[in-house]
Amino acid sequence: MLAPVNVSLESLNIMTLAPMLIPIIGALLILIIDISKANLDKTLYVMISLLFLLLDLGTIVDSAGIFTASGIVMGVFDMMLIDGLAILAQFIIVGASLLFIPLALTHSRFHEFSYPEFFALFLFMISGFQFMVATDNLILIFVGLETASLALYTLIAMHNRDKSFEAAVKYFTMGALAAGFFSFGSMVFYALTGSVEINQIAAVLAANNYADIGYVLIGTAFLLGSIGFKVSLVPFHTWTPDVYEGSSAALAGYMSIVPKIAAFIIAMRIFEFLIHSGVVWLEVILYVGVVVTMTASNMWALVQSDVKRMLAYSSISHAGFVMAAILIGTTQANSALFLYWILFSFTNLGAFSMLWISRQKHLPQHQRTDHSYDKFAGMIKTSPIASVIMALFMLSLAGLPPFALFWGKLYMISSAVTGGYTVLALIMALNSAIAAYYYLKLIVYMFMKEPVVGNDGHVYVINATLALKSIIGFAAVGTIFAIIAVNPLLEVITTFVYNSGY
Amino acid sequence: MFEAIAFYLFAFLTISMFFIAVTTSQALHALTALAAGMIFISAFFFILGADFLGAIQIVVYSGAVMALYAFGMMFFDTTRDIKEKKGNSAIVFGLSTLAAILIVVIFAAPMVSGTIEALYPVVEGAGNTQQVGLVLFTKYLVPFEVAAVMLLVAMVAGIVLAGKKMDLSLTLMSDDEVMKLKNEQNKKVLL
Amino acid sequence: MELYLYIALFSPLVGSMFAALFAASPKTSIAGIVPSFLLFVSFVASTILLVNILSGGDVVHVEMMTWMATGNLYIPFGFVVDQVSVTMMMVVTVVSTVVHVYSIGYMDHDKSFNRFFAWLSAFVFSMLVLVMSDNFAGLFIGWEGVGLCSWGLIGFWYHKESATWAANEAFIMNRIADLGMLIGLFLVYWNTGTLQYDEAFAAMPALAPEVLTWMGIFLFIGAMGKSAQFPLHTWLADAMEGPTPVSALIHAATMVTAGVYLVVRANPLYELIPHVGLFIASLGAFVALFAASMALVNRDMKRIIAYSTLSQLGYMFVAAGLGAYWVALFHLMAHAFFKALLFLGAGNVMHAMHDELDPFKMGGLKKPLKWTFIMMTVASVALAGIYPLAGFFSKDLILEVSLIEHHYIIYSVLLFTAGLTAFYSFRLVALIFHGEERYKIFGIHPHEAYKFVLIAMSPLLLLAVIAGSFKMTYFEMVTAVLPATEYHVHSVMMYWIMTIGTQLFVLLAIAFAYKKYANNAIAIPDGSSKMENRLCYKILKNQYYIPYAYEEYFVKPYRELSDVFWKHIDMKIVDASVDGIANIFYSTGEKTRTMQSGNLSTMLKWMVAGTVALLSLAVVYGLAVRYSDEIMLILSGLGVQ
Amino acid sequence: MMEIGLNHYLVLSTILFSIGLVGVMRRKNLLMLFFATEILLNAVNIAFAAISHFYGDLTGQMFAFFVIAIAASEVAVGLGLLIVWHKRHGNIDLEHMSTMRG
Amino acid sequence: MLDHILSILIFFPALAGIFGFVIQKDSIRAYGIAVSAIEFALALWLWFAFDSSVSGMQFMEQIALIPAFGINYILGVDGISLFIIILASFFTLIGIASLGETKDEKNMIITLLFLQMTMIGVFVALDAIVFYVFWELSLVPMLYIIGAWGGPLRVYASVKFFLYTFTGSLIMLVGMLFMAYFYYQATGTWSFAILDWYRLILPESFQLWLFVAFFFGFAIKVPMFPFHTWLPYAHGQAPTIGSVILAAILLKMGTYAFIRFSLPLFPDASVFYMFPIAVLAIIMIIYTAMVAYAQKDIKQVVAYSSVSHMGVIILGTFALNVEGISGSIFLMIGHGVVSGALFLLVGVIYDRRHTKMMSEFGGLAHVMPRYATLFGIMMMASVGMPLTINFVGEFLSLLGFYEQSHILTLLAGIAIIVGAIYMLAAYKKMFFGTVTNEANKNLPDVNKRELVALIPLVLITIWLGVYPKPLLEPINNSVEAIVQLMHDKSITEEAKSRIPNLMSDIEITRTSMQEVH
Repeated sequence: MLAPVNVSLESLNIMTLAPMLIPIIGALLILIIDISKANLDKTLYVMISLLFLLLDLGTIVDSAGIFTASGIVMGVFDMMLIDGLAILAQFIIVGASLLFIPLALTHSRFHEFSYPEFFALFLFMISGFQFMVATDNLILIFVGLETASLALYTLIAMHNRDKSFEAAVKYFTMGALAAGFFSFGSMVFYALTGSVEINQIAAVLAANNYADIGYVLIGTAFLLGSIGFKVSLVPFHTWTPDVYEGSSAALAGYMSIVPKIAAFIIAMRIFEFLIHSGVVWLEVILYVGVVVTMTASNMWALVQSDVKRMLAYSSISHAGFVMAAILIGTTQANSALFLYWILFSFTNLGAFSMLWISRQKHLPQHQRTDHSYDKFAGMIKTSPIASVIMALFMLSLAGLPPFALFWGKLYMISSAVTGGYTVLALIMALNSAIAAYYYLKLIVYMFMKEPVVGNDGHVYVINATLALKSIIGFAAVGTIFAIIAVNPLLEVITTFVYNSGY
Repeated sequence: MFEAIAFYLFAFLTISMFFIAVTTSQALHALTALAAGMIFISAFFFILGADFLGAIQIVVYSGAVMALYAFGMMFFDTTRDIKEKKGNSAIVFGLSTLAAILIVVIFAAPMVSGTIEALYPVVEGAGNTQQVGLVLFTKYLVPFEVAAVMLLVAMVAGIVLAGKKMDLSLTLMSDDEVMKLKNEQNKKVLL
Repeated sequence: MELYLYIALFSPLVGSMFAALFAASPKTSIAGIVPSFLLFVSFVASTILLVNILSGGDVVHVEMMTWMATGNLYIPFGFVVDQVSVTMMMVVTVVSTVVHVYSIGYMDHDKSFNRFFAWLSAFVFSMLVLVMSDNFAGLFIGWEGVGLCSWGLIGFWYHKESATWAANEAFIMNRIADLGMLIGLFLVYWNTGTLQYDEAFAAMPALAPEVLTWMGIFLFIGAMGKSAQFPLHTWLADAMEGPTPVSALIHAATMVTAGVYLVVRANPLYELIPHVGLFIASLGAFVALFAASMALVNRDMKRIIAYSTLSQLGYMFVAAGLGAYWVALFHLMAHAFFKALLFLGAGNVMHAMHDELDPFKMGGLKKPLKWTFIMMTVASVALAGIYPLAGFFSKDLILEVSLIEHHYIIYSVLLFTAGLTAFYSFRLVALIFHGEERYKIFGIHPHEAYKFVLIAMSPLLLLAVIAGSFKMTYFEMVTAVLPATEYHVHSVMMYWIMTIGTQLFVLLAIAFAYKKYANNAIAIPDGSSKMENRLCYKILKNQYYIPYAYEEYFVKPYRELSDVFWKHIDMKIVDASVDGIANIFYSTGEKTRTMQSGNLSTMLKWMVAGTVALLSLAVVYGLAVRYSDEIMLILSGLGVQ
Repeated sequence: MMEIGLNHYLVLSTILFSIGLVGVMRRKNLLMLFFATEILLNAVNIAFAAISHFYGDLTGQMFAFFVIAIAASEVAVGLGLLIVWHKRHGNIDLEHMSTMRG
Repeated sequence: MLDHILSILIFFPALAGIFGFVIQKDSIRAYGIAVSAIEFALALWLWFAFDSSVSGMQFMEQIALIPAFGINYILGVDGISLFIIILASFFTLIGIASLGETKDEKNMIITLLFLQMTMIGVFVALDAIVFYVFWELSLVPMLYIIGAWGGPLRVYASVKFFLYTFTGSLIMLVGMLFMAYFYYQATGTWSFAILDWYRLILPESFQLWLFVAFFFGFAIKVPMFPFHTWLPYAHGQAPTIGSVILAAILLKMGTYAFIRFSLPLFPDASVFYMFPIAVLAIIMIIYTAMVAYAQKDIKQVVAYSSVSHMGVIILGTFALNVEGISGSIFLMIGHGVVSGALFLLVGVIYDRRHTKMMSEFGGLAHVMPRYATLFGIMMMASVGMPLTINFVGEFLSLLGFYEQSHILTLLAGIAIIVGAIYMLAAYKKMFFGTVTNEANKNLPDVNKRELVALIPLVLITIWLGVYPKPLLEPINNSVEAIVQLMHDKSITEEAKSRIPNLMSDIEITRTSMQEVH
């Protein structure tokens, strides 16, 4: 017979669930409001979402305080794992969401924002991501991942036009395949170690000294397949450009940041112990993967004719760049990952928001896609400030000092240098140079070409409202004055990462 | 002995069912084969003593999922022959066979670390369902709740996507049209 | 005395700047008069300095200010007026004063009158810097300065293609030599630690002979360019495109002798390396003959005189090379006077003949140009070295030197050249002033130059006649700084035989020239006469085909090579490879973008393919690890470690 | 051979997974494609159950349980997407779904 | 105020540039002139307050930026950078003052002010990252200037300029990170401060690699053969003001960086690579001079001549002795003035005829005598006529390198020949002969606005040619410090013997003095 289970409530550390529960409560609240009174304005839901996200952020700050005070906290039957990585990742997830949600307040009405379900799903998604990063149990990771993904597919489709459906279907199908890979990979590790908790897996593998290296590699290969899909490593990246193009620019920007940081955390948790245990194979594969991802996506970005698609490829490249941190695996590299991603969030959200405010509902005759390069020709003439800000984001993405992303690149390349990956450092540097070309291409269009006849510049701010402008302004200020934030960020990140044992 | 016969029989059955499911050009055949395969899989669960899982498999898969697919199929009217352009099947089968062989090569080898200490051991004498329940509501409480959220998400998503809300695309309408629509809706609500 | 030094040095500069103020405005005679006057002032100041030196006063040595100072290098603007430089100053100021005044007349009708004086005075200033500097760097300033002014003055009539071409040619050729000079300077600096003459020369005896040899060679390469020695001589003849006063001042009297001055100035160096000196002398002798031979058949009045200048420079180098520095300097001085006179005379003729240069188209000009005729004849006599004119004293001395130093080949070459000199000089005189008045068919009415022009020329006439008589005074003065070797043929008998023999030889040559060219039957050559078709005539006529060879083998290949460098190497290789690298990325992107076909099935296949690839690598690696012992065994069986 | 061990189940699981991969790559009809993804997950479930059985550990069954839940949710969302697409285009063929490329 | 004069110098123009956005289009030029004049006055004040007898850094400022990673905002100026700063502010001033009719004048002037910030920043930064920030940032305004106001190929030219230099400097960045890492390994703290790095003695093998990494960044900027091909495009397409600033200041960043970074950080590597670099420099000198001769476009002639002259600067730098390095620094100033002036002069004729093809001209000396005179002076300065600014630098550079290699100096000296060839040929084509082209018959001579820019340049050219001492003295002091540092830091025998030991010289002279007494 089974003995009854006695669990004291204190030992559960229920508080570790608080950051994830808050968005769920928010989402449920939104659904309830919608049921009780339909056709309320989107501003209400935006504000509710904002409020709950802020609360969420507050609880994360709280858990950060606990972490600094007493180190890693496990909770709810050791299912939750609140370490530095989880806290930092949640900061990025919630922070980026905070920046994203006001983008719903567009001037034109778009389908998704008119329905409260959008916001509910959005909040569910956030909690899914939060669960994903705040555990080392593969089951919870999987469930969190799927929660977030299913919500995300719907959010993409809710933009409600052919391209967005196409994007959602593509993303969904590939996601399903990736889910298969993930479960298979987990299965192999479970078969090997009898556990689905990463630290347990690591311990067991270390204990028998990686005797079944073949099994380990099979499991790693499948997990790499699914995580590679999430962070869009080549050749698992194929969904990225299409999905970004299909979804609204705001959501595309969001997608380039939040799901990826969650996936990076998983990658960090799973792959780094393998690399540190001397699995050369993984090191080689990641090396090749990182280099190919950076270079190939850069080359594809070169030949794009649509800015959003270019940014999609560029975000693949950035992901490859950041993946190098996991390969290098030092504390500095892992800190660089977070620093990079925080700075990247600012810049990339800014860039996508700039596209978002210029999103027209009906394209003029000569324009094939929403954000083709031609659209931005001669922008400096008609809307100088907007074009300067856009150029700023582009330069920052290109890694031009002293804008935000430069500091991330600097620290990342430095970590490659200190980690002994000299050639990798050079490749990373040179890839920045290749990347500069396509960012520059937009600048060339904006600053050096003549505007299309009849373009009075209204098109660039057609969607702009105060909220959107503030977000962009915030991103721009963050991009320019990143240098001020880098030192405190770096100190916090390094402490958190170091104290988490990475 | 019995176990071996059962294993090979059901292995043969599941493999053939799933093979039919992925190769047939008749959607209905595929659906039926899939449902059959699912049920055969539940047999494995019973063989392996995972009674709860076997039940779930039949209820959720054969019951819910298959029913959903069947509805979907009727909706899409895919009962007729599916004309699929034959892609490069060499790649398809090549890749799959390669994958299978590769993994089989490894899996055929015995695991060195044979002795695994079970973290959540099966307790003798207790029913499988009971044991599952105990683990599910202690250790796996959080994933369970998250799975609930996930299902909620799926439900909301299904309603949003399949319901009327997506019929008119505000994204494709001009702002004036949207406003007109809003006003009409408000009137309806008032009425 | 310092004041006089500064006056002598800077008044030409002031004059130049004054004229330059009017450079863009129409002709004002004041722009000519003021610089001329200032030059006269300079001349007076130089004379005072000369008197000071002559009367046993101290050498004037001033350091105006620092120019460059870095590391151990210290170069001041220092000027020294010693016996050598004062000689040069006198030559320069005298000739240039005369030429300035002459130019007021000569350039009367030129619309760029003002600009001309700006350049001309600037030249004088540069020349004075050159000769007065107390260090090599200052010398180099002057050296380049005269080159610049020479460029400006040769190309003065810049609308003429030939003039600008000649200007550039002169400048570039001089630059080639200047490189040698520069290297010489570097050698001096790095070996002696200074560029000051006195300190550098003082340090030289302690240096290794090879170093000194290289120093001497490189400095002499500099001298070769400025003094138009073979093989850098072609520019001098082409430089005759400039206005005639320029030819007189720069390309006869002063600038071209800078090379000689350099060798004389660097005499402590060349004393130490007699083998280089011998080379200089041999080259000088060769050039003397070589240039004279080209003068024999030339039909361009100014070019003939230019070749004669070249030839005389050869003489000077012989003297300098053989260690007879004071002789070289003396000949330099004397030559400056009569050669300037000759040129100015030629200028008068040109003026009268409306810039006609072919003496065959003149003839019988002695009547309309009486004074010019006299002056040119006197100058030619001086040039030929007939007693008692200046040339006799200086030129014969060089012959003596070569004889005394037992360089008989050089002596005989020089002697033969003396004959040639006399011949071509008087060929010219005869063709211009004697015989039939062939110019008449061109409808020209020649007239004599302005009075003041003639008067201005008269000091030169006087000096050409009497300069020789200063020989002893000069010797005493200049040997205070130069090696005081007196060159006397040991036996009086020998001396007389030699002198009289030379004189007779020269007179014979003159007579031959007169006989051949002073008659009335001279026809304007049209390329049909027998002599003109002789090979040696053609060779001489074409200046040994050297300009042609330069054009063919240096200028054209340079131009073509430049084109190849630009169009093929720079554009097609260097730039194209850079663009090529960029294009590789772009075209790879363009080619592989089809991977993103937009087809979901393909995308899924990619994903599976990626995973399968990872799997196969994993299996290969896993098997390799599992069976590593066996693999090692097999490998070792194969002999692989 | 007659003794059925863990490896037998793992191999079976792999074969089923490969069949699923064939389906994923081969199917052009999206509905049929989704069938294949179900096969993938089911294949893994067998392995989980087997491992769980042979180790006497319940975690595997838990995993399989959650995989089933995930599969069910995916079906809901996937069908929702297909319905939207079908409403607009009248087909669910992925060949028609390639407006975005390059 | 003097304590923060360097920060003021950097950020005043940038701030003024931001304010410039609100200024009326018509008044922007006056504003630009005023700002740049103030900036120039500040630069002059800096010179005035500068103590020439001190060899080290002056007016140092330090603010912590990212102390966790050793990045600090450190500024300072010494004799090496002082005059380039003054030159930069001067050229911005005359650049704005002489700006001709330009479309979008406001954008241009604001861009120039930003450019000025980056230029000054590069030369006063004493932290490698701060240096790098300004170094890269300077590309952006230039990109815009070339790309927006350039000729028909402007986009290609500007992007090429940007990407090429960007690529090079990224490699340099990797080198910097390595340098900081080595410093970290040696001392346990991160630091990007150049003065800290100066104290670090690296093994030769490390030096060799790091030198190469830095070399890419600098060589492309200079630009050295074979990395020079962006330059003709950039110059050919850039508007006059762009070419002027590019040639006068931006190119100097590369050579300055060689002296600031490569030499003192890697003395052994400098010696090791001296001859290969000298060979490259000689190729630059002769080869590009010949390419310049082949050009048909006067601006390209000047552009290639820049490359050729930069070769001499490189050669002087790698003389590794006081004479050579001082000479190369002086030549940076000289070449800045002269090539800047030449580009301005080309701009004068381009404004009038809208062509730069030499075949379109001929006989301009008749029509535009003043222009011809100014051009002639600048041409002669470019050719290296003594008593002009260029000669001092060229002479010292070659003189310095002569100590290292006689043959190579002889080859490099060909510069004075080939330089004369292309310049005189170009001048002849442009100015001499008769006016054949009808369009040239009535060209107006240089006007007052252009004279305002050109006359000061002519005066400087001659003044510093005659009296370079005010510049040479501070330069010399700082260079001596660097050479001594290099000597002290060098490890190999070869390097010790190639880099003179100035202290010992002084000691020897002292002892010999004592002996004499």
